[in-house]
Amino acid sequence: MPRQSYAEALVDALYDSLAADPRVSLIGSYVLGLGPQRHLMERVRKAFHDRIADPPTAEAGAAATGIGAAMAGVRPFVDLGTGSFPYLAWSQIVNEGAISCYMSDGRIPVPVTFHLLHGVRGGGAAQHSHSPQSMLCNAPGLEIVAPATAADVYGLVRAAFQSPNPTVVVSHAKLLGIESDVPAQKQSIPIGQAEIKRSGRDVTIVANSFMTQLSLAAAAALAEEGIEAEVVDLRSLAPLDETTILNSVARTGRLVVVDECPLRCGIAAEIAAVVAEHGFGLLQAPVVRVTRAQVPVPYSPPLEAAVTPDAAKIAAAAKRTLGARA
Amino acid sequence: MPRQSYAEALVDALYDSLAADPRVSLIGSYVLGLGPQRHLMERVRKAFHDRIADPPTAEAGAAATGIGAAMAGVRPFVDLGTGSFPYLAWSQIVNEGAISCYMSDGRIPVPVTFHLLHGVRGGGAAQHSHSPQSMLCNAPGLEIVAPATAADVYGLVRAAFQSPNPTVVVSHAKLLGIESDVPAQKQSIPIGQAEIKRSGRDVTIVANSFMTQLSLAAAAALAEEGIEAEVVDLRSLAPLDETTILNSVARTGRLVVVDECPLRCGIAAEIAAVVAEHGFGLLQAPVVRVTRAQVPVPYSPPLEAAVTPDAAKIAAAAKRTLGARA
Amino acid sequence: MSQKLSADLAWPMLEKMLLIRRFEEAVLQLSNDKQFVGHYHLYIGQEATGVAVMSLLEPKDRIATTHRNHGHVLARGSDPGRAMAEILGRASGLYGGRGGTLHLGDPELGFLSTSGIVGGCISLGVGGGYACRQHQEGALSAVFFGDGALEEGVSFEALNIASLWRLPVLFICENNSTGSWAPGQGYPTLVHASSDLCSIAKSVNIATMRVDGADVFAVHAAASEAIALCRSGQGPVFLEAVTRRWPGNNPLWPEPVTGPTDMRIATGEFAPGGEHADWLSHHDPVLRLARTLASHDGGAAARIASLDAAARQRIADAVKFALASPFPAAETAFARVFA
Amino acid sequence: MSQKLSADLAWPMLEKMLLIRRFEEAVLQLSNDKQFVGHYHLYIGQEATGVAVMSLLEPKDRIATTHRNHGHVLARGSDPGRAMAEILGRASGLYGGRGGTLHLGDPELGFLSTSGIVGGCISLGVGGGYACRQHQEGALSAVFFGDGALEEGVSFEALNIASLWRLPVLFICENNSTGSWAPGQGYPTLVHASSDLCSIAKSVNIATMRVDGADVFAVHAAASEAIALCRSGQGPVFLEAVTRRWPGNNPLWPEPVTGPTDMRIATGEFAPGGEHADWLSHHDPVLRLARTLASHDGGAAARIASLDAAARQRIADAVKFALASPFPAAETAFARVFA
Ligand SMILES: Cc1ncc(C[n+]2csc(CCOP(=O)(O)OP(=O)(O)O)c2C)c(N)n1
Ligand SMILES: Cc1ncc(C[n+]2csc(CCOP(=O)(O)OP(=O)(O)O)c2C)c(N)n1
Ligand SMILES: [Mg+2]
Ligand SMILES: [Mg+2]
Repeated sequence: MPRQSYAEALVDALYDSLAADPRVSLIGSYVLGLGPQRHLMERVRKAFHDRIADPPTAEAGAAATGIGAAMAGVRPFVDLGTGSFPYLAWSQIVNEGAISCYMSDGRIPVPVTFHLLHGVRGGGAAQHSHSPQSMLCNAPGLEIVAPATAADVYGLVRAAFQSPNPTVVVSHAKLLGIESDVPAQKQSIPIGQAEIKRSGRDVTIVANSFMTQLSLAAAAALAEEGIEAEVVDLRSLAPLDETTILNSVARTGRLVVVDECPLRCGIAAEIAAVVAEHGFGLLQAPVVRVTRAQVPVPYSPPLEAAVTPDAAKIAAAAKRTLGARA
Repeated sequence: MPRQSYAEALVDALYDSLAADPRVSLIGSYVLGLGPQRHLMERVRKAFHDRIADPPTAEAGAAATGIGAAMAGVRPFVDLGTGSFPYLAWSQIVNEGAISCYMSDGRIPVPVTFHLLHGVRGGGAAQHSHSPQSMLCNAPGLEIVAPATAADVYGLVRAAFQSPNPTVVVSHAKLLGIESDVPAQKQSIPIGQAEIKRSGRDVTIVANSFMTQLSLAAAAALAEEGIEAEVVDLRSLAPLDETTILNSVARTGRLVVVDECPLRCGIAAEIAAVVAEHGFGLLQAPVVRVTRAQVPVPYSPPLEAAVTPDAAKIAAAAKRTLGARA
Repeated sequence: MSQKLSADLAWPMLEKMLLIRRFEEAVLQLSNDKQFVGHYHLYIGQEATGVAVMSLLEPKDRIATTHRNHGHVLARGSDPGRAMAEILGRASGLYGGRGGTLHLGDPELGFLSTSGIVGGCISLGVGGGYACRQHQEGALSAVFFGDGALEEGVSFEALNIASLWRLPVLFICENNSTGSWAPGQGYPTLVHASSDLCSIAKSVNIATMRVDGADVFAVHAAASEAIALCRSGQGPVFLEAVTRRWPGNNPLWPEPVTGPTDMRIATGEFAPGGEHADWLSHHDPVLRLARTLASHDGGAAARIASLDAAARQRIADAVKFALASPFPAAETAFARVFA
Repeated sequence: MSQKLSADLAWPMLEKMLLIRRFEEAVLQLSNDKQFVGHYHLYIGQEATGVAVMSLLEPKDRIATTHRNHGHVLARGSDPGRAMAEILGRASGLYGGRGGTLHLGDPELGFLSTSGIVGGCISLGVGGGYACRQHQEGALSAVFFGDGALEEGVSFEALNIASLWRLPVLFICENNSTGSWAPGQGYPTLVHASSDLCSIAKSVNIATMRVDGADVFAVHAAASEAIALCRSGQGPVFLEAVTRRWPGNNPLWPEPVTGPTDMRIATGEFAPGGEHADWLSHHDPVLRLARTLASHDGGAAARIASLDAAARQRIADAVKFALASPFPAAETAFARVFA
């Protein structure tokens, strides 16, 4: 099977989306940030320069331009940059774009796609290491996807452009260079479907974005010790695929939820709550959350590592759920 | 015991805080919004006109002015207005004010107090009915209080002004006119302590803000049917008083969480997750969440009622947890 | 008048302005009758701006407006009955009662989603201009907003983007804050250090014009010039229409301080008295247009009276229709979060 | 020069400017040596602005700065060793290694928390002015920011608030975007429809000045005038210091394109060649000041050389100190979220 980096697949998705639909345009093209892969975008810039414009450093204005344009029937993509920059466009995203379809009784859908680079990336410090997706999940009306592989980012970005709804694509800065298998013919992937990235009978690990990669590493390590972890990759955070989660917990009876957002009111809390509400009888042990600590992200490498999930912390959490076997 | 409306106690707290500390000032004085109680603020405006200024309609600028001033050692209060207006100051609140103390290794604390009127208030529609506190709980570095009574809003607002940290006070628009008992000498109340507003052995109802009032009404109705519900009023959303919640669930074995934020990644999810993690053995039935539906708030009264928690929905949820007795 | 605007154009504009005036008077009554809850905003005193600008727009053009949108929707041609039903939260409303007074709009007539967030509509309207340039040859986006919107930073960002990208956007700043305003009475609607709102647009190299918003002829003349410029691809134009705030809008909640508009004031058959005589005599755009028409045409008085009677009747029917409409069914509240 | 600025003031400023220049050259080296990760921004080419303005501030004044803060912190007098240790994420850094290069600051010297969010520092700095007016007789808040910050709406809001409330704020816009910039190479730092950044401040009635940011005498003269105005209670002043972007800042990641600065260029002992000769000959503020001093004083060459040697030594010691400092202990990562 051919392999691609996450960045290559993301760029392919942008290229193919621009090629497929003349209504598509890009507001902001520094989609790959400051990393070594950033030059991959040149190909897209050259081919579609007439449909690509880099806005001023004005996130609210840029987001609203995309939202308003989408209300008027075109399909803009707005790159918001680093995961904390959407905070400058928060009102536009959660209180303009997200509500229009509902408030207009379905008469004004908003087919805009947002993209941002989230996560602890090494030296980003408190202001440039954010994962805003948990907050966004609390805003009704947004579709939110957090792919972990090349095939998924391609498929979900294509789906985001095809969707009539505002869709936020979050890419973890550490995923860009990671290679994974892709089908010869990359396909659009329906928004709202989780995928079991590894099967196992002992414990369910629910993750998303870069945390899925860490969870797969943890699962491999656990396997060495004879523990078979099942890794459920959410892929979409909104709508949430409760069925796949509950079915997995039904098989394993144990749940570890991994997410890089801060602990309180994060995605990990939502998954735990869904299972406590609808899968209570399935659980044989307490749920364990592995998330970013409830602190801002420090700059210094050892401090940064201390507050961020890693494979070892995930594996330890999985063992805790097994140790707690009733 | 004397009684006061929530609005009267809030105004008293502002008055007494201004009187107690010359470093205190108000940026924005329309704290009581558009309702009939708004004239109560005249007393404060007259007495402290030299320390009160109404900013332009520029939430980000006003919030940052308060944050920057707090970094420089004064103690501003910034009224953000309706619950959705903080979205325009999101970067300032969650990515400037909240992180400064930590990022400066404790050298630049930010003693600012924010206030907003949250919640479904009747005719606010999709853009003026928000409860942003769940999103704020995902931002490390903020203290967040959501009082439900006159005594609590007085005590927590006084505490917010005394706190060296950025504190967000959320007042539900429907609470302003509600009267409750207050001590002859109103006191400051420590941030981070929940209070059991009604004791009961059958089921724990965890609530905050106006939902506490609805939960007390539900508990009264349940009592008529012989069901004794315990109502835990969080009062503070950050830091969260996990102990009081877990101790109550230890007594009742059943949990209903009530919150007016939308379902996903909301405060109700966090409470459910805390119990699923740390109180798993205590639960005899699935947790039930009663929250705003995961939809924008519609304008039309019957639709608005359909998506919003009320006493009947809370009572029904409590019964469900009992029906599910294993 | 003649050079500026012929009578055949003036009369239809008076008709629209009267329709809006009577609609808003009815809204105020319905609010005081507790037929709907929540805060609302009336277009009284600004009718000339909305009507003159809309009369120059084409069907392909896009429109963005604010919390003070009733006049824009009616001027563009929406059905008063469905607009009123929306304000009353009824199923037959423009948005099935989901939006309400702050969010009236009509996508078939080119409206984007109407934002009640101050500054919201300017940046959304720039998006409308972006779409027009990409897909609608010669179309423009007309953005109506208040002076207060220029206190919000996003509005500055949007002006900059529109100018940078030469988007076909007509910014119509309805500055209604030149009237008396006292603290505590309502929103400070011009808490601005700027003494010249046009200078903000100028600072990002946008062409600007300022006009008396109570003079429908002046607005019409300026707007046609601005629209021609926009359509020519020169980029955005900023038009400030200055009006004297209707006294009924000074309290936090509107009050019928001038009573139902008496059109006989325009024809001299009735002389206004009391503290608001000045506003009625000089700043009311509806009376002002009627007065001008009357001064040029002896038979005007009768024609004005009959136009007014027709407007009252249409609004009475609209109110009847709205009040007779059912509320939406509760179970529909969970649908259409997504398209 | 004499009228503008006496030599006794010029030499200490050269000393500071050299210290900053050698510090930044060392930072670039340490980054290329992988001694720290993450993006960073150098003050090379702007030293005259920070040093001249800081030389006029008083201890009670407040300061706000941005991602490009190294020069401001050193100009204000922070210890280069602790500044470098912060950039390397060490426990002895100004903030214990928690902030890093984007967030250098020094509260004892009046710094507010340094925001790496474009536009962030302007509005925080206005808060500093609010506090000064409330509690610090005659103090002001000096806010350093780039031209790009004026693309953010919150900056406009902050200018408006400072003007409305006549806050003692000195806005120093370091416009370094007049150099060559090509798309894809880095941030578009002047994606602005405005051709006159001062006009933005003027639109909210703020007094403005524009000055050549490479001429330390010019900056000093303008800043002292502006500061006097601020302290007099007239409200904020906006000072635009225009510099030609250092070529090493054009790539997305800084590159040592001009090599370690050779001070002999200033004394004519060495003639710069290559594509950057023009920048070194006309736009480098450090060389320009040294050249002026040399042209007025025969003995200058030796004095410049010894100042430079001292600066290099101080920076060498700072780097040694920083590299020798331990990293903070992992378990401390959870402390001090709250005061
Ligand atoms: C972001 C935001 N802040 C505050 C408000 C409250 N608000 C509603 S109308 C209004 C005044 C707006 O003034 P202007 O834009 O001049 O419009 P006008 O009402 O005068 O027509 C304000 C501040 C709001 N709706 N949105
Ligand atoms: C809100 C926000 N958007 C984007 C960025 C990314 N960014 C970092 S520096 C920079 C350019 C800033 O230009 P300017 O203010 O002129 O400062 P300069 O780097 O030129 O000194 C940008 C866009 C950011 N840090 N914050
Ligand atoms: Mg106004
Ligand atoms: Mg710049």
